[in-house]
Amino acid sequence: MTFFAHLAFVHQSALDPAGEHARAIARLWDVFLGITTVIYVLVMIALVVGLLRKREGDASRNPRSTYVIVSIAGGLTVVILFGLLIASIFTGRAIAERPKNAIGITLRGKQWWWQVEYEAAHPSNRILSANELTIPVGVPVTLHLHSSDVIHSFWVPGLHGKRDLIPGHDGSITLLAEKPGVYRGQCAEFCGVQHAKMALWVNAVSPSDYARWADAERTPARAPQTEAEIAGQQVFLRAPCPLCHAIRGTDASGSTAPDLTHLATRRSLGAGALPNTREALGGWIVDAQRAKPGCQMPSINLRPDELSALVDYLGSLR
Amino acid sequence: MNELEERALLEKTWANESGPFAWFRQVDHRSIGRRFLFTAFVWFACGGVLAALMRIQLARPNNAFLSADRYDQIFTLHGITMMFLFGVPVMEALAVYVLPLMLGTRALAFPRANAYAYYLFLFAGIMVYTALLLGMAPDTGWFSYVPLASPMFGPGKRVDIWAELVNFTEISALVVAIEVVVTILKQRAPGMSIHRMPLYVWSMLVTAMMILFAMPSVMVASNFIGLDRLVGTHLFNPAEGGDVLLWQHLFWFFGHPEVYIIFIPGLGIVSSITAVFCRRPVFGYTAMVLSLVATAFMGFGLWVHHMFATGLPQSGESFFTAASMMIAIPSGVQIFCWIATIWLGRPSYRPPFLFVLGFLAIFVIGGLTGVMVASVPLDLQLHDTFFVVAHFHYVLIGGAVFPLLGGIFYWFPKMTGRLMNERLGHLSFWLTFVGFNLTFFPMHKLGLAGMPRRVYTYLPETGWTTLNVLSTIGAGILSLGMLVYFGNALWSMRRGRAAGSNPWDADTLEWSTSSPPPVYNFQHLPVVTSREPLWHEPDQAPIVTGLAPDKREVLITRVLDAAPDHRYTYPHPTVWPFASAVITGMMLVAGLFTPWAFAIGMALLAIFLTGWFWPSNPKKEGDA
Amino acid sequence: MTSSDALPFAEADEYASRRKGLALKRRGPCPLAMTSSDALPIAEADEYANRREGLALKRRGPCPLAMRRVAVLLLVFLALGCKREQRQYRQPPPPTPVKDLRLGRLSPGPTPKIVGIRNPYQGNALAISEGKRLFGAYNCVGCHANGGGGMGPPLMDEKWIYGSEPQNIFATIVQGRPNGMPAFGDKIPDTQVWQLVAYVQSLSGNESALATNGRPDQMQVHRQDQSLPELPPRAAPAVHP
Amino acid sequence: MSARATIDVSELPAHAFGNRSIMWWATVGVIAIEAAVFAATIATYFYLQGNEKSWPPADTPLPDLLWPSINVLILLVSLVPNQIVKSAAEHHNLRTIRIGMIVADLFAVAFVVVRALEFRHLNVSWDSNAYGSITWTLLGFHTFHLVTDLADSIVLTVLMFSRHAHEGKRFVDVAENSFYWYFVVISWIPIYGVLYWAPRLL
Repeated sequence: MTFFAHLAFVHQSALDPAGEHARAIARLWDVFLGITTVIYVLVMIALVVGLLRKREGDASRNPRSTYVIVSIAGGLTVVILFGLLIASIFTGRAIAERPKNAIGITLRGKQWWWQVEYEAAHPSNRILSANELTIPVGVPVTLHLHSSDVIHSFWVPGLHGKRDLIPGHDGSITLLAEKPGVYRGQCAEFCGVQHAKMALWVNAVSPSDYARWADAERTPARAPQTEAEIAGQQVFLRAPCPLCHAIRGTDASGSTAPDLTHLATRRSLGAGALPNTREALGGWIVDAQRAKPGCQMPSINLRPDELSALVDYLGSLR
Repeated sequence: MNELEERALLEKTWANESGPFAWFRQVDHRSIGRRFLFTAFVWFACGGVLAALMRIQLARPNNAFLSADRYDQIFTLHGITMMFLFGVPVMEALAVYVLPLMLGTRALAFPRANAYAYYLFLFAGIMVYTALLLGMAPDTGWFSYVPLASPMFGPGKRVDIWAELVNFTEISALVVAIEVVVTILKQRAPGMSIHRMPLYVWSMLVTAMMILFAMPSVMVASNFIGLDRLVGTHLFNPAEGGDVLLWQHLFWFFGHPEVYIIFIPGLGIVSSITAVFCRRPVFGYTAMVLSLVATAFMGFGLWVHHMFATGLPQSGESFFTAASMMIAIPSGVQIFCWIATIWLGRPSYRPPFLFVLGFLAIFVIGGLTGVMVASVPLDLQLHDTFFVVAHFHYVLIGGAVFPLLGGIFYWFPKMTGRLMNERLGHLSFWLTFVGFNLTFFPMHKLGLAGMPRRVYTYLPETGWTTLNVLSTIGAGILSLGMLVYFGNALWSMRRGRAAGSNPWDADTLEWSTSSPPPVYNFQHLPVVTSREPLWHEPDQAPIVTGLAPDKREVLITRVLDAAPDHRYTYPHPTVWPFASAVITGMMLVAGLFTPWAFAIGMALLAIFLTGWFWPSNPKKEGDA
Repeated sequence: MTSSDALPFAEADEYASRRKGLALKRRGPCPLAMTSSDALPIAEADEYANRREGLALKRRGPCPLAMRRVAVLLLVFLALGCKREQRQYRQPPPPTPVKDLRLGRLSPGPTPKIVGIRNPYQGNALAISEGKRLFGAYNCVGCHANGGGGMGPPLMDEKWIYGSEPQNIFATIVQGRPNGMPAFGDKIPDTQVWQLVAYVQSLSGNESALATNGRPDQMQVHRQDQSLPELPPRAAPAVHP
Repeated sequence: MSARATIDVSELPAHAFGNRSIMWWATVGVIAIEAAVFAATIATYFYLQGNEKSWPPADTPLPDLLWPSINVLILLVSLVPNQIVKSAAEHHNLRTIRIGMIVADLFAVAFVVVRALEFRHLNVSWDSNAYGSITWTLLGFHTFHLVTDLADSIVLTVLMFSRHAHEGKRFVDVAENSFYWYFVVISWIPIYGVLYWAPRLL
């Protein structure tokens, strides 16, 4: 059984590009790798031959031919490096372009999770989520990157290179997914004790699916149905939860922790610390510090029946 | 006065006096140099153990061997150790021992300052490893980026310890750098004009110069962070006009030259060994020297390539890409020259030369991956991943540690009078070589597969497990190789085969005196008439007479042509350097807690330094 | 695999049994949870027990190791250092005073001192900075400003209506007080309340300045928030080489 | 052995001045380090200035010009006794050295006193904003290197009144000390410009 039952594998490789930018970089990589490999092989051959060749004459002489060869080698180095430089600069230009009609998403790095906010003219159309981005295939998406605590770095290798989220220096990065899929990324700048567990996912879906998803996300939370769920909602509102978490459609409106309105649709808890399963959720609530020591989710004291009701309720938030 | 009387008198003049506290009074470059080397290798071993712990932790996903907090302290301290407590100091330490012998002089310039530098370096390591044992070691990485290191996000004293450690080690490194520069420029044997200096000497000159200009930058940075944390300045507080990227500029303006500071001496060692074991001078002396100097200059022009992911203007990025790639040219030229030397020479496969061959095989890879990370687009993918970890270990272990191991093997007989065991030498070489590549080559792939640096654990689904296991196995082999090497050294110190004054039939002056050298290095300073003095009838070479044997007198020569200029008398052993170092250490440690420590500490230090510089008595006075 | 997969339920399960001895009734028990859980309870239990006795801070971490190694002088650092630098992320809720706590009169004046309970985070740097974060996150700032006071009383001075002892502050936060101080009893977990207590104490200088963090990465706040409250604004900063 | 050619150095002097002496080279090394420190700090100053719309930031008054300007004068004048001491040292003229050094030290003391007033008239605290921080830090660094040199000079002055004063290398020390003072002066001019004129002109 894999960590994410509904995920065949984790796609997090720079060598298997699924986005326009990542593809450009991968192409450049092939060029560099090819050329440098050839150079290395040649140098090593020269070295080995130099070691094994038959000797004749006085060891301390400096024949003209050697000067010529060494100078040629030096010259070639310059030429090759220049070629690589040009290739690099062109690729750099290509991946730096910023399209106008891009979908705008604000991504805030926090210790240690990602706050996602889809920009929209009308506030009610904003979508607030955490640790997961859903984007349409073939449409450029521009992420506006902010950090309010320490430096983080956004990196989804399958789609693009890194971009740091630096307090006081807002940046942005544009993604363009070329094929549908789920692309994992994680924070790439050391940001404290849980730097290792600060993952995020990009779901690239067809534009129609994207529209459907967006509509679903905009709706407030699904009202509790079964009495367990109703009880669970009571627990949620009575327990410490609302102080930090929000569930649209209820009184819970905390803003310092992930918005839980559609919690059940997400892949993971604690930015990749745990799978979003019933068991994990229970454990996460009562002892988050075990799965992610140092994270800002406290351990909540709940009676077992409370816990189970709460888990039922949260599990119903699709 | 005949030869024997003169020797006896010199013996008496330069001898380290005995007695309970004599150890703290010694100032001669051989004993300080040996301690320096030994201490540096002790910290190296500690750093190695930390590395092993990290490899164990990463050997399997979701491993609970180390807690996140502990892992952060360990990877931070591993970096700090290798950069501040081993990389730079060990190269300076070797120079402290070898340079005066290679230059044909009786002492290193400013011997007392040298002792002071050593004790500071010693205290630095003790402080930071004590902190680790107390569970309060720095945990923000050796680069200690703000705001993670700022007072708000770095509670406790951990980052302050980092800042003081930087002060300790950089003061020490700067002092030694000045001694090295002065010794090289003013104390060369008569006739060793600037174009006859051995390449190792050139590399140390270049290194010392780089230290003088690079290290102040990090000291400024560390004191800035100290002020922010201790007295509430806002230099790095974005909300009050401070700037967090400022830190990265200051740090990398030091941090990048630091890499060259660490491996340029290695290049010098490689040149020495290559020449001796290929039985011919290194091909293209002038090209080699110019490459070293060019590397030093370019080294200051590419710090920004550590910051590509922060998003800089296109033009700036292109410039720093170009600069970063161009620095591959001088390195390339040197590689070609060594290969040419091997090609033309008569290689003999003894352990020091094997380590040089290992250096060539590894360092070239490091250089080529360096060209990759110099490219902005590639760097956006590779930056802060295990690919970079692999890259700089290929550069630093390949470029500095392998030559160093070769160099220790090479100069060991000069230091101890005994040769290291060659069979064990071969064994240790193959173990370290195989172990190294098995440890670090997979990391290239790991980085491309998306594994970031500085993570204390990872998920099984990421598919990184196999490569990590390989790497951990490699680390085991590498450690084994190191054990064999240092075991060999310790064993040979007592039981090794006795070495004559010149066991390798080498060309430079240190091999013209006995092994180990007498306390006065040379009874008669040699006079140099060629680049390889010992390869051209050394017995006919003229010698220097007339240095007073009853004073610690050295010959000062002119900068360019090394013509004798005047005589200078160095001071006798004293405890002041040690005492001053203790005061400095107490000041810096107290400075963790209150800024006033520096006011009081400086006052105390002034008193001690006065005691240091005050001439002991008119007959044997002098200061350093 | 995976252990991480299994742990949570086991955790929840055994956590529950800890508190009430009740077992959380498990829907469709996942086998993996079973397998990996059996090892846990024992280890967990005695670790928990140790923590109960408040030994955790001393027992865990490298301190005993250090004791053996470092010289006498360093033992001083050890005492300070370890306490201050402890990063005990999985503190169980320490014994709560509230249950057995009754304040005589909720009016100004001397308050009965609650005995036998100490703040497990006294002098701990991480706890204080966490408390600082929570002070903002839970909007204590709203009424108390940054300790300067507003709607609510200032916290930086020495005047404490309901007692300045850590346990009194704890009680004040948990039970609430007349004229606006809400009861956060079941809103804020005890661990975090203690962290807030540690921070609030640091505001009035009742915490070691060495353990409190310096200026925040925010707009200037009052001086007391800095590590050197007594430093006169015009005195020269000690600058070292 | 006797067959070998020899170079007899017993006739060479036991000390030398200027770039012939190792003390001079060491001093140059120290100067290089401190120059690098000041360069990094000044670069920081302008980097931070680049982040602000106005410099000094809104409602932060400018630093007063009076005292620092006086200090510039003090330093420039102090070059006279300094140069006298230097040449006196090179001519082994002990009497002039002793008088000259006392005068030079007095100048340095005056400078430090005025420096205290300077700090009082920066009109900003180091912890009020980044501008205040970097201003205090830059001035602090310069004060530090000034005070250390002052202490050094005083010790040397006392030494020149002791029985050790007559040894040749003492004169070299004096000469190098004066040489270093030139750097103290030269480094102050740009820092003065940065701290007091950059906020006004730039």
